[in-house]
Amino acid sequence: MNVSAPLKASDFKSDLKPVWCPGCGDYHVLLSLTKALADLERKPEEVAVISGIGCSSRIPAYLKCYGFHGVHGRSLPLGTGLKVARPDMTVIVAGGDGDGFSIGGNHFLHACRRNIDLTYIVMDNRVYGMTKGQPSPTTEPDWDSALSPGGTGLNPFHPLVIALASGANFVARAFSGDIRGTTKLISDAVNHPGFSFIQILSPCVTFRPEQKEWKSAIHAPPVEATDDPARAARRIMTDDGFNVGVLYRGDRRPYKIGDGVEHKTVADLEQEFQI
Amino acid sequence: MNVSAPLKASDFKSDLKPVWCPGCGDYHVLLSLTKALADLERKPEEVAVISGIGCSSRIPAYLKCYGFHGVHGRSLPLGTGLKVARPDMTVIVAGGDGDGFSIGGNHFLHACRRNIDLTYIVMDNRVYGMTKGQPSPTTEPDWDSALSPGGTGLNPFHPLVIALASGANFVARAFSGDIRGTTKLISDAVNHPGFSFIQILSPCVTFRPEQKEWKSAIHAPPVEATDDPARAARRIMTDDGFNVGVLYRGDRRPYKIGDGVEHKTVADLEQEFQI
Amino acid sequence: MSANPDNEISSLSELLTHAYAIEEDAIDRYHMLGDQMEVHNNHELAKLFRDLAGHEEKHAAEIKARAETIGLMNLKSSEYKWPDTEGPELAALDEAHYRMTPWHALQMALKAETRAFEFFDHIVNTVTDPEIKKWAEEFREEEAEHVTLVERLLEKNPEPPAGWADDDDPPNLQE
Amino acid sequence: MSANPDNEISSLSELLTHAYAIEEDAIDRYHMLGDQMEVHNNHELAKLFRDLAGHEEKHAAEIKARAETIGLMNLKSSEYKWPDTEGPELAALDEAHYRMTPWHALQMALKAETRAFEFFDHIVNTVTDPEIKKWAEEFREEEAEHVTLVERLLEKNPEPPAGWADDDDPPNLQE
Repeated sequence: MNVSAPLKASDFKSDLKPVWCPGCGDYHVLLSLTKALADLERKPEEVAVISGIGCSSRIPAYLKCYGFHGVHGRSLPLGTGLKVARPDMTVIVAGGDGDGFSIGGNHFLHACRRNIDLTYIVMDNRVYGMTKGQPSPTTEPDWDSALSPGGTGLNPFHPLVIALASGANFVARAFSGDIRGTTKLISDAVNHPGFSFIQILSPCVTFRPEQKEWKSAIHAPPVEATDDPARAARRIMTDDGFNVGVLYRGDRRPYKIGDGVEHKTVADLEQEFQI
Repeated sequence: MNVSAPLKASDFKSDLKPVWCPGCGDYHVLLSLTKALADLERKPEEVAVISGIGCSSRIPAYLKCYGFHGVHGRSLPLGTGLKVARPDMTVIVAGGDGDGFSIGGNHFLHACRRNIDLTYIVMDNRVYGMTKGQPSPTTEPDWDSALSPGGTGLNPFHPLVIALASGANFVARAFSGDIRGTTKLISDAVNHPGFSFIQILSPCVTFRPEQKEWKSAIHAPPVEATDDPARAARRIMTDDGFNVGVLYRGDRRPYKIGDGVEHKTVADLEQEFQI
Repeated sequence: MSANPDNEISSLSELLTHAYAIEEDAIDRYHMLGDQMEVHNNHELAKLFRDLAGHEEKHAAEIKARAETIGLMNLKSSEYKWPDTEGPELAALDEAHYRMTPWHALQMALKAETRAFEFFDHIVNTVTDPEIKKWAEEFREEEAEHVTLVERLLEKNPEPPAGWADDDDPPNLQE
Repeated sequence: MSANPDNEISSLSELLTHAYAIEEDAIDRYHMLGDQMEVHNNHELAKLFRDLAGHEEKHAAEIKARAETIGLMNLKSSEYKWPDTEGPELAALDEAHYRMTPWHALQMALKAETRAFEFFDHIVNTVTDPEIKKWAEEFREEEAEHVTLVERLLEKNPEPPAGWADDDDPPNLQE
């Protein structure tokens, strides 16, 4: 018997019962994430999952590892700070499209630009679920609901291309229901140096029940992942939004923690104050 | 004699003396903007120039038209609100790379996404000039200065591609010293429907004197502007950063002011409250 | 997204590892569904999912006992040789609903057990090693028994009439 | 970026419109530079730029008087037929410096007047209409006089020694 040695996915699940709606794609993401952590052979004390506010941002509570359920839109600064302070830890930042692309949009841009070695997972259901169905930055312009009669008329934007244009070093799209694929993408993202971004299409069965159909729309990308961000951007801007896999794997210089920090003696410091 | 009828560029200049450093690229932008307004045959009372904080954001004070010198990074929400309230006005939002891409980054994303009919001009000198030379989101990673010894090590990002990925409908790069070209680009941007974004390379002679060399680096784009955002994004991500002209001219649906607003009678409203 | 249909199971240990993983995943999922039903005050369903999980736990213990001498392998998710994108016996979480009835839960279980049966059936029909084939036949037989069990339960829990999901205060009400 | 060297001036009104625009732009720029020097307490230079502007203002008035019967055209920026990217008589604003000396200002003026001379010279040498040619010759002569005037001023304002821009408390000090 050698089953005792490595941790299993279930070892990363806390005893808290999720309050997500039954059928929610986020349950799949929770499973994929625990499987990825087991595959990565991390110990719970080596991992921190940081989130903001929203349904998907509850995920740290359901995991057995370090976690921080932060304030709205500010998960990336928290994750960045933690990674800089504790570069030995595996830092995963997770949340939804409202949290990450709306109030958190600027942190998203600049976290990509800084290219710190962490993984950002956005569970994108194109709606604010927790607050009862407001349109988000990825909502279709004609999505009609009581809170957006006739649709907002606003174009959704391309988070994956924004990530590329801002400097992310690994860009992938996943579908929550594809647990095996998502597990692999999370593992690959964590292993890739620098800032990794995964947009996980994760249906909201309550406010967007039509998203159950995503299951039959997804497909593998027609080509291998590129290391050319310009090509990746062009491909993503012309794809159908449902190709699932690694779309860009770059070699952009990650932020080297400790860069620019000189370790000085008291004598060095005194010299700086000489006139 | 028929010189009296149309307004001249100088009619759009206020009597305030700019406090910019002599040699600053922003003087050129001021000239180009006044020339464009004359070319567009606007009257001062039909135009509003809205800014944030920074050297370049002082520009409304130097113009004779409506102006608002707002708070840091918030020029686009101001401009958006004004345009929605007064769609008859020509709204030009102006500022620098620090104001627009750093603290204002999220407004930039979402203003592009909303695609309201206004023109956003960023005078990009890759430095915070007013506060004495901090690196900005477009500063080169190895720019060495007393405030960033050895450089920040952070990658600059691609504002033009971020604009494209977010939904801007007109994207151009200009060089401040090319007054004729910049004047034409501003006119074209104002005339194009939806959100127009012009990144004007505008040297900071005080903190980045090496930018005087931009004058000899700029050149026309090798090809005509495209109406395909994916192609435009790929081109911009692979160009040398110095091709000056219109890079994308789209036909994305601009936000239709009044969309979703139903003009209801009191009886209609009463009906909504019936149980 | 990736399927490895030609990736043949090549040892008894690997077969047992797959059989055990099927049970473990099923246990995790049934408990996840049980948790969901408890949170949403659907206690009848919660009990049903706990019972299904208990059933799989017994089965898992049997496999572990059988593996005593042969040993189980430590596989990463991507190293399993599932014919489809998922482990075959997984209840489809996306079909869960807070007002689901026993009939729905049993339909999910039936689908999962049938897929598990088909997984071992595929091995029986394709594997060359006679011993692996023999053990796969045993697992297939057990899964067939599970299918029968669930079918019997379904006789006692018929499909609910339309409107089973009706809710006077639905969670998706936007006000 | 666009240059229209082959775009020939085709009427007296168009020639006068260009001549007038050259003066107007020069006036705006010299006043802009004068403002800059006042703001930066370089009063000697401020006066010099105001004098240069005054000179151009006189010249502009003369052109306007000449245009009394012929009339000036209302051209958009892009409709002018400049040989280069800019109007020819524009002082190069990017060469300004808060500690610049009269020599620097006169160098800027010299360059601008020379470019204006070259603009009319080009028309004299390429235009076919004899009357436009004659008027262009007159403007060329005036610009030649301006060049001579600036050169004479330069004799009285020699190049400053190196270190003219030195500042004990420079604006670019980062602390």
